[in-house]
Amino acid sequence: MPAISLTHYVVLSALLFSIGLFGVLTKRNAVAVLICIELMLNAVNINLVAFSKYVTPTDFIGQIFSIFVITVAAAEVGVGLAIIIAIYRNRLSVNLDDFDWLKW
Amino acid sequence: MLRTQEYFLNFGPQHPSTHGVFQIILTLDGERIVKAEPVCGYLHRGIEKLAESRTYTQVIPYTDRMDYLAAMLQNLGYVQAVEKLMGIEVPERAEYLRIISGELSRLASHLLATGVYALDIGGFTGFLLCFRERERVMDLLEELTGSRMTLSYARIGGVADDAPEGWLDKVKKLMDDMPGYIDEYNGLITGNEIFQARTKFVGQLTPETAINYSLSGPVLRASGVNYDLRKVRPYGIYDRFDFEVPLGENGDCFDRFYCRVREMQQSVRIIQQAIEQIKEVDGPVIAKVPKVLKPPKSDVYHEIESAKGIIGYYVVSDGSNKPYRVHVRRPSFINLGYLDEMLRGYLIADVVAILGSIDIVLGEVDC
Amino acid sequence: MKEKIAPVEEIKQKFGYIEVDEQKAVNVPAGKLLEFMQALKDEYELDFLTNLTAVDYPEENKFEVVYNLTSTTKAYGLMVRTGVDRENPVLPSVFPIWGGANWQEREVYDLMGIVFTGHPNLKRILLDDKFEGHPLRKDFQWEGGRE
Amino acid sequence: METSIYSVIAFYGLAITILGNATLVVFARNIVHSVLFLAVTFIAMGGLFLLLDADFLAAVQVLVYAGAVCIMVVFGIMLIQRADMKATNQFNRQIFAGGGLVALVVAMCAVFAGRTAWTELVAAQEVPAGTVQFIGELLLSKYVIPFEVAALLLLVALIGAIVIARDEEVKANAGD
Amino acid sequence: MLVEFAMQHAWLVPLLPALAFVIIVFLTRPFRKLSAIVAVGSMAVACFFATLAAYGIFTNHEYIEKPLVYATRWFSLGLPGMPDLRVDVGVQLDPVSAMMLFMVSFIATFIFLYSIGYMEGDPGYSVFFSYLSLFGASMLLLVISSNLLQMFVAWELVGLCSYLLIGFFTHKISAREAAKKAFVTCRIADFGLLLGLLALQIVFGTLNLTELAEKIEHFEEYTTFGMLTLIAVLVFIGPIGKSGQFPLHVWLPDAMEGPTPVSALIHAATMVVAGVYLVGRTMFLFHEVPSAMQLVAVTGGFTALFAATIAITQREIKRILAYSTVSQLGYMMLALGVGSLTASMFHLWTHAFFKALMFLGAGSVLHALHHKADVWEMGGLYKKMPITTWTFVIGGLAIAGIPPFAGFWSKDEILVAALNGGHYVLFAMAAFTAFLTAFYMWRMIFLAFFGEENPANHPHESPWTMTLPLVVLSVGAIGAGWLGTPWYNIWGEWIKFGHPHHGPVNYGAMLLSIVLAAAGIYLAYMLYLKDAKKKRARKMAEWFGPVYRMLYNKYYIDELYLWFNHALVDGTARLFYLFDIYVVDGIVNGIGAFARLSGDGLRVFQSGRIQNYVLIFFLGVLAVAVLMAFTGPSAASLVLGGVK
Amino acid sequence: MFGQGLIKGLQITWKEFWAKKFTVQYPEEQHPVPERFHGKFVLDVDKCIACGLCANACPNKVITIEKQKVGKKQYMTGYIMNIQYCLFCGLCVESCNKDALHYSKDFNMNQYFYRDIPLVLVKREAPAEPEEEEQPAAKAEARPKAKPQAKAEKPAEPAANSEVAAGKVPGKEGE
Amino acid sequence: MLENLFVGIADWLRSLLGGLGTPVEINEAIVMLVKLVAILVFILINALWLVYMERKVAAYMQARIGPNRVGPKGLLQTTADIGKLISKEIVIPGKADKVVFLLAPVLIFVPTLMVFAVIPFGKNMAAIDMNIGVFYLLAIASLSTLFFWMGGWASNSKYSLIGSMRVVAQMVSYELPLVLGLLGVIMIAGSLKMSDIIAAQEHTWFIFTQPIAFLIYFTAAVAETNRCPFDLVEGESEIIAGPYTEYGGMAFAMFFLAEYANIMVICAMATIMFLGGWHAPFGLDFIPSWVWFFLKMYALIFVVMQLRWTYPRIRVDQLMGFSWKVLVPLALANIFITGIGMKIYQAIGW
Repeated sequence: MPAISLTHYVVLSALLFSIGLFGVLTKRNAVAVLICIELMLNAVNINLVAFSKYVTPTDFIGQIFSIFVITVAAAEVGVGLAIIIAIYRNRLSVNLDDFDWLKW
Repeated sequence: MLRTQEYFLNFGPQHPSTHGVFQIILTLDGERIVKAEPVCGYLHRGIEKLAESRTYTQVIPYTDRMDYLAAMLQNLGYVQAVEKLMGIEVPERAEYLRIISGELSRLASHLLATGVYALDIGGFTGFLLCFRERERVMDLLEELTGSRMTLSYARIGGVADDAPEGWLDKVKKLMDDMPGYIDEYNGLITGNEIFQARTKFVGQLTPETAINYSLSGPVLRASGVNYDLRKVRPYGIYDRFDFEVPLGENGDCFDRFYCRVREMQQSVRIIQQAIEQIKEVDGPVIAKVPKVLKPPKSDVYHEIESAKGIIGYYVVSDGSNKPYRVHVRRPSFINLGYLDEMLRGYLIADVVAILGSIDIVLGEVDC
Repeated sequence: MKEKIAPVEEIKQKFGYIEVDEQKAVNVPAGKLLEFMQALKDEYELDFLTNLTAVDYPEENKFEVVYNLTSTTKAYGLMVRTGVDRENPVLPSVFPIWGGANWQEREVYDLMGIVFTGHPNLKRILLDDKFEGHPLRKDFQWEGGRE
Repeated sequence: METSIYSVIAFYGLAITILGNATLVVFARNIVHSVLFLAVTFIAMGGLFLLLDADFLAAVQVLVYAGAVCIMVVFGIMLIQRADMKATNQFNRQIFAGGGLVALVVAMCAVFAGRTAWTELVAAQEVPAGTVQFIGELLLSKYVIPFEVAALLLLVALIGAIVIARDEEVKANAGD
Repeated sequence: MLVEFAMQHAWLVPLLPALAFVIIVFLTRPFRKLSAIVAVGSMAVACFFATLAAYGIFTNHEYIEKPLVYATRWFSLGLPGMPDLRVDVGVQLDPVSAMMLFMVSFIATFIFLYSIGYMEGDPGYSVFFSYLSLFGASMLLLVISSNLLQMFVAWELVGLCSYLLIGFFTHKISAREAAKKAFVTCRIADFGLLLGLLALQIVFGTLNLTELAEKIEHFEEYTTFGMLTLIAVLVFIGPIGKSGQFPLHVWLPDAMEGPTPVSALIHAATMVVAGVYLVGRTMFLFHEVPSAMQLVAVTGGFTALFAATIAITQREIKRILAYSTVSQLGYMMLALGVGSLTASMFHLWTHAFFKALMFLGAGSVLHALHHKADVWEMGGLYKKMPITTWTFVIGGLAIAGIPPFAGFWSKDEILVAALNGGHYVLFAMAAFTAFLTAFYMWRMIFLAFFGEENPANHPHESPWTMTLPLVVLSVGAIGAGWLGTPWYNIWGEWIKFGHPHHGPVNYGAMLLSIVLAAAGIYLAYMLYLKDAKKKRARKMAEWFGPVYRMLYNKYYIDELYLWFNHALVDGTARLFYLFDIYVVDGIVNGIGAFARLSGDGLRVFQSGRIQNYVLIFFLGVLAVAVLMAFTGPSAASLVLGGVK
Repeated sequence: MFGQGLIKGLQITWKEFWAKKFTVQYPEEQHPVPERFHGKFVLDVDKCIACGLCANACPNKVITIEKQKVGKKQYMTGYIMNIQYCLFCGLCVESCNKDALHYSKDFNMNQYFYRDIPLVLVKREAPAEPEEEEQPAAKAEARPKAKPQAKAEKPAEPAANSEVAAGKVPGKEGE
Repeated sequence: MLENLFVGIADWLRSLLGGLGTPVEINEAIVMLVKLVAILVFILINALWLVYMERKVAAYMQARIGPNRVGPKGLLQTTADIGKLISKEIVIPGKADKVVFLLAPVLIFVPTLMVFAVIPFGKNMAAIDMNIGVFYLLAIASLSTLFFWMGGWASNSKYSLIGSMRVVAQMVSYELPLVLGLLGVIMIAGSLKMSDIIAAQEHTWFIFTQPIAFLIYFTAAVAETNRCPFDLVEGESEIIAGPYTEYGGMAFAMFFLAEYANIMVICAMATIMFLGGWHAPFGLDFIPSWVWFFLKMYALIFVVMQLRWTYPRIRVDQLMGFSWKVLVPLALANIFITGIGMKIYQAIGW
């Protein structure tokens, strides 16, 4: 059995990212889209940490960066959910297909 | 507080803090109450209808079953109404025994209300400590009447029996102990900051509203309305006793609760005075009344201050030995009438606080 | 037991249409009820509606609705009765005058079947909404009791 | 570098957990189930971080993602709940277009991953044990400004979320 | 010493009410009583200063001959056409302005006092007093101005206050409409005035009154006679509007929708005479242009008669008074036109007292009758409201011209001036007007205060704050005219244009005017008091049916204006409207349509669904990535526009 | 100061923690039952004259008295209380002129089967023959539930009461 | 000897396994397994005991004697209860989300058990002495919110829904003051490692240097475990039993036991962080360290119980307000003061 290398993590990350992207593109529920975005961000985090470990093990840049990613993700979820709730209160819907007011 | 869609919540009829089978259909927005619709009648037994086919004496046990927590006061209201109808004079000693047993009943009821209110707010220990003393009160009542709750002690023209040997001393002893107990409740429940935070300025009632909605008892007096029938229109021999009417300031849940606590102290005072005075009174405990009671064709309304508020009996006689119509003005029932408006805008936890502070007993609400 | 009763004679002089019986209770025709009650509250400070109930008199073909009023300031009371036709038991609600009539009128409606016009929420209170009949009427028949 | 058989097993186990749960997140019919699968994904990700010698990050992952983000989402779902939770998480009309695009992305990534010589990048060092101290020092020295900015971001997001989600006060007679 | 101080600091007089305005608006608005006290107090102090200043002027002869001017530079700038435009601001105290200063502040004080009672219970109590104070400040500023531009500013401020106060009862549609009407009408007139002022500035290079007076004496150095005539006429347009002269008088009766103190203060005593005052101030201009003088005289005379005829038929008490005001203003104009500043100012002075008195009396009646204005519905008020009635009667005697009341002397002065000037037609008009005045005034008095009581009314006497001004003003209405009796005309010594001229005492004219007044009163008595059922009055009305209706409808002038407005203004507007729609909008819409059409084409890509955008976005990303992968980063940066 | 009430509460519970307990361990210990306790009914059959006053006094129609005519005399064959309807108000005990009906201190009236709930105080067969007076009447009869001592003595009473037992038959439920 | 009782057992097990000749990794794994099983058993027994203790404490404070029939002094009462509950059916409501409904009571124990892995019960008596022990504990503990929520949500009952809303809101808001309260200690100790923190208290317990932090932590911890006066998650007078309303039988018992396990966790944590862990006070170290640990822990548990049986419940808005308006600012102030204090301390250089 081959040892686990950087490639494994990169592939895992790519697959996770794709799954998340698929969700973002195809889910109807706004909350579902939000959590799929979280999946994508996690995929990014895997990459960051894996590169940090394999490429620059003593610098921790990747880890610190992913801490910031996590921070941003938390903020994003908070604000995103707030927006969804605000929209829901006005429209009684979280269906993204209904949110087409950008179209004139 | 975040808002949600409005939704319904069936608060009861099987709910730990509705004090029986009572239902409130709450319309909620988050935890905030938008509308509250009280639904009662789960314990309706048709006592008013039953009374029409019973003789005057036979109605007495049914009155017990309304406010079973202060049964003596219910009996008293009824028998005094019938006595008024027939013009019967009650012997002195019977009057004193009525006062003592009635005030003991009130004490029992208020002890329960105090304890259960602590439980409603979440303090279990206060509940059981109050029950400990209530047990002593009920032991005394049991010794006097043979029953613990549904006393059926009053009779038209007097009371069923004279006090047993040594009973008055036992009452006196309990009365001497009560202030200490009440201090303990005040320390454990009343003085607690959390309790006060939960109850102060919750469910406030202005005096005008309270009067307009015919609220009575501690609920009315907590709003600062000095209206206690024992003082305003003394019935029986209440004018012989020196006591105060505790009043609230804000008309909130805390005042209603604390009014009851202070009323207990006043009850103790009344009983102590009654025990002092009864020693000089001797004689029969029941007036000479005919075996078959046939009041003249008339109607009468008589009201007394029960533990929950003003209980009134409207008795119509058609000259036969059975009442033509008996109606009871039940304080718990009428005190509940303002519940909807009182609850609006408060949280679910306040429902319990407000409902508990009104101190209802469902046997009386549903009659 | 001293009964304190509102100055009935004075009221009688003021309102000619009322009748006062020997118990100093007042009988009011149903048509004048609201006007009379409002006057009682405003002028005689009878601000507390303690009791509201009804009695069925099938022989006289009427219901009698009884109002017991007291005053929280003057410490007197007054009993007011009014008769309602048994076939068409409709009476104006006193809810606008005393909020305390709210549930009491519902109770009377529920058990006696008297309709109070102007009541905000007149529906059954003690009995089930599907219940038929009004049990406190003298001619109410019910099967299913004990024996 | 990793030679231990356990780490290989752990990696594959975690990878399967992550991918499987992520797929379930996307394909679950019930949004609540989606979130629960998401939580599992996050926790497994924490394990993956442990495998990558980032123990602090693993704890942060569990604390923030599983403990906070999921809870937040769950709370949001409660506020926007519907009667038929079973059909709360459906696909929209561009499922095939999206699928096609994702397939392209995967293919592209595969090509790139295959073409890149990863082994050249790999450094010959080990990650030192006890990453917390290092990360802490870095965060408060070299990266102090991003750190502060992140704090500010969180504050702004907090206030923003409150402002957006808040509604007019219900007219109430409660005095709170 | 105090007198000197007052004279040197005459600017304090307008400043005090202005301060009161500021205080009320910013500080005391929530406190009703305090606002009233501030307003009345400031006006009373201003009155005190004004009295001192006037005293100083009238006791120092040098000032009577030569005005006392304190001025400072307001602004100066160079404009094309007016290379060195300098505008001063300052106070000019001479007998005319001193008289006006005293009169305005005195009457205003009492009307303020009256308002305390009259406006009781009105929600805008404080606001009302703030407006009143602002009005007082503006009016006093107008009076005291040494510069025509400064005066114009005050003139407009006065107009603004008039607008605010007429429309004070904003809940009444009629009040709002009346306010609008007054404002628009006055603005039309002011436009003429402004043109005149501009011409003066351009021609003479100054607007300072003293300088202008000097320069106009030698106008030939600056301009032609025609130009001067034009300027005079333009300047006169302003007073026509403000003083309610014939074609632009329509706003004044309608202005009676405002609260009665406002009517009394603004539309009887002070503001409306601003026009007369302006003409008086610029007498040096008109003096040079006889044709303009003629115009003034004819306008005045005609207005006097015209308004008096209307007043005969009106029914509302304040409307009658309003037309009477218009008529009396015409008198003043007439006096100016015949060249007698003295007579004009004298009538202005007496008129202020008795007209204010009558308005306040009318207000008192309205207050008592809860704003029932029709005189036919009143009657017999003298029993319940003695003070109001008797003061009103004094006012009526004064305006009718019964000696020794104030109106007699001033009216006589005008008649004599007209006669002396040789304007016989005007004299006849004025005399007939005097007869009519007596008639309609006493018609109103008999109808309203005497005769049978209307049982529907429950009048009551007004509070002291309202009756005190009545009493004080009635004293003025009796005695104000004694300053200028033909035998000892001290008024003429003080207030004059050029040299005082003492003609002989014209007993004929005096007798004529007394007889006319008495005849008017007697006719009114016969028709409206003696004949309790008023049959004769009705018969008269039937007799003169068409005339009566025409008079009752005020010669249909309002309708005429409406028609004019409708036909001409709206017609022109319709034309412009069509132009706007088809030409202007056509161009704009054409540009818009182009943009929209091109947008429609691009709109296909805008589905509004965010996920669609994400899809497209990622397609782009993919494309760029593929590009980068197969062509290297440089090509990608070429596409993306990055820096190499 | 904020917190005083909280500390006071803790003091009270701490004190109660060590205080005497009020629990009564029921089957082993028992509260003393007071003299007037409204417990299970006891009928002194020998005193009872089956007059029916108690049945009339009862508000809830609990008491059923069965009588049978034996010859000229009424003979009480059953005294049954439908105890599930009993209000324990004491009106029946008060109404008894002969002091035959009593409360006992026995409060345990629970039964396993619903049919056992009615309290049968007297259930016996009427004697077949109208016996002669002064004959010990029901001595030999089967009295399954009646108290043994009640039937042991006082033979004369039942005979005597049959004359008096003229009271109304318990009224039917009218409504 | 007693001191090293448990360590000794572990060593003995190792040597035993070493004698068998199995690979070291497997030996270690077995030892770890034994440790975990021991902890598991220990927790469960403790939870049972705590239920009994709670009932006894409650009864004694309420003038009664509590369970006294099953076993001596009612000691086996909880066991009997568990026996009863196991035999009962778990009723799944018709509209419930069945899988989640059943999963929640199972999972509710997981974080609690995982947390116990890092708690040092005595000298050298932690299963794993993790580098980021405190942080790990907080991270894992935060998971339990989700499981409470799962239970409440899946029941599909309105009372449960309100309960789960409250549980989420309450636990999220009180996590913050909890962590902030601990931060002061962590700052002084300079480590996230439990053993380091305990070692730092060898002379002075942190309760004396950080009294405010202790109060904040303890309050927040009581709220985290949904205990009175913060028990409005299950506030029985308002929302019946909150998230557990629809649960019966053993499923309910799991929630019930988990509550007591959580109390143990917070009290153990408080002992470690503030009460010197297994350090003996006054030099009484002849008593084994783990005895001290348990003594301190149980004293705290007793306080928690006494709080419950003394105080009423606070309201939901007061709960939130208390956290955000009182505890969090106080904790932040405490951190600030601690930082300044440390600087001064370093500057003086004691």
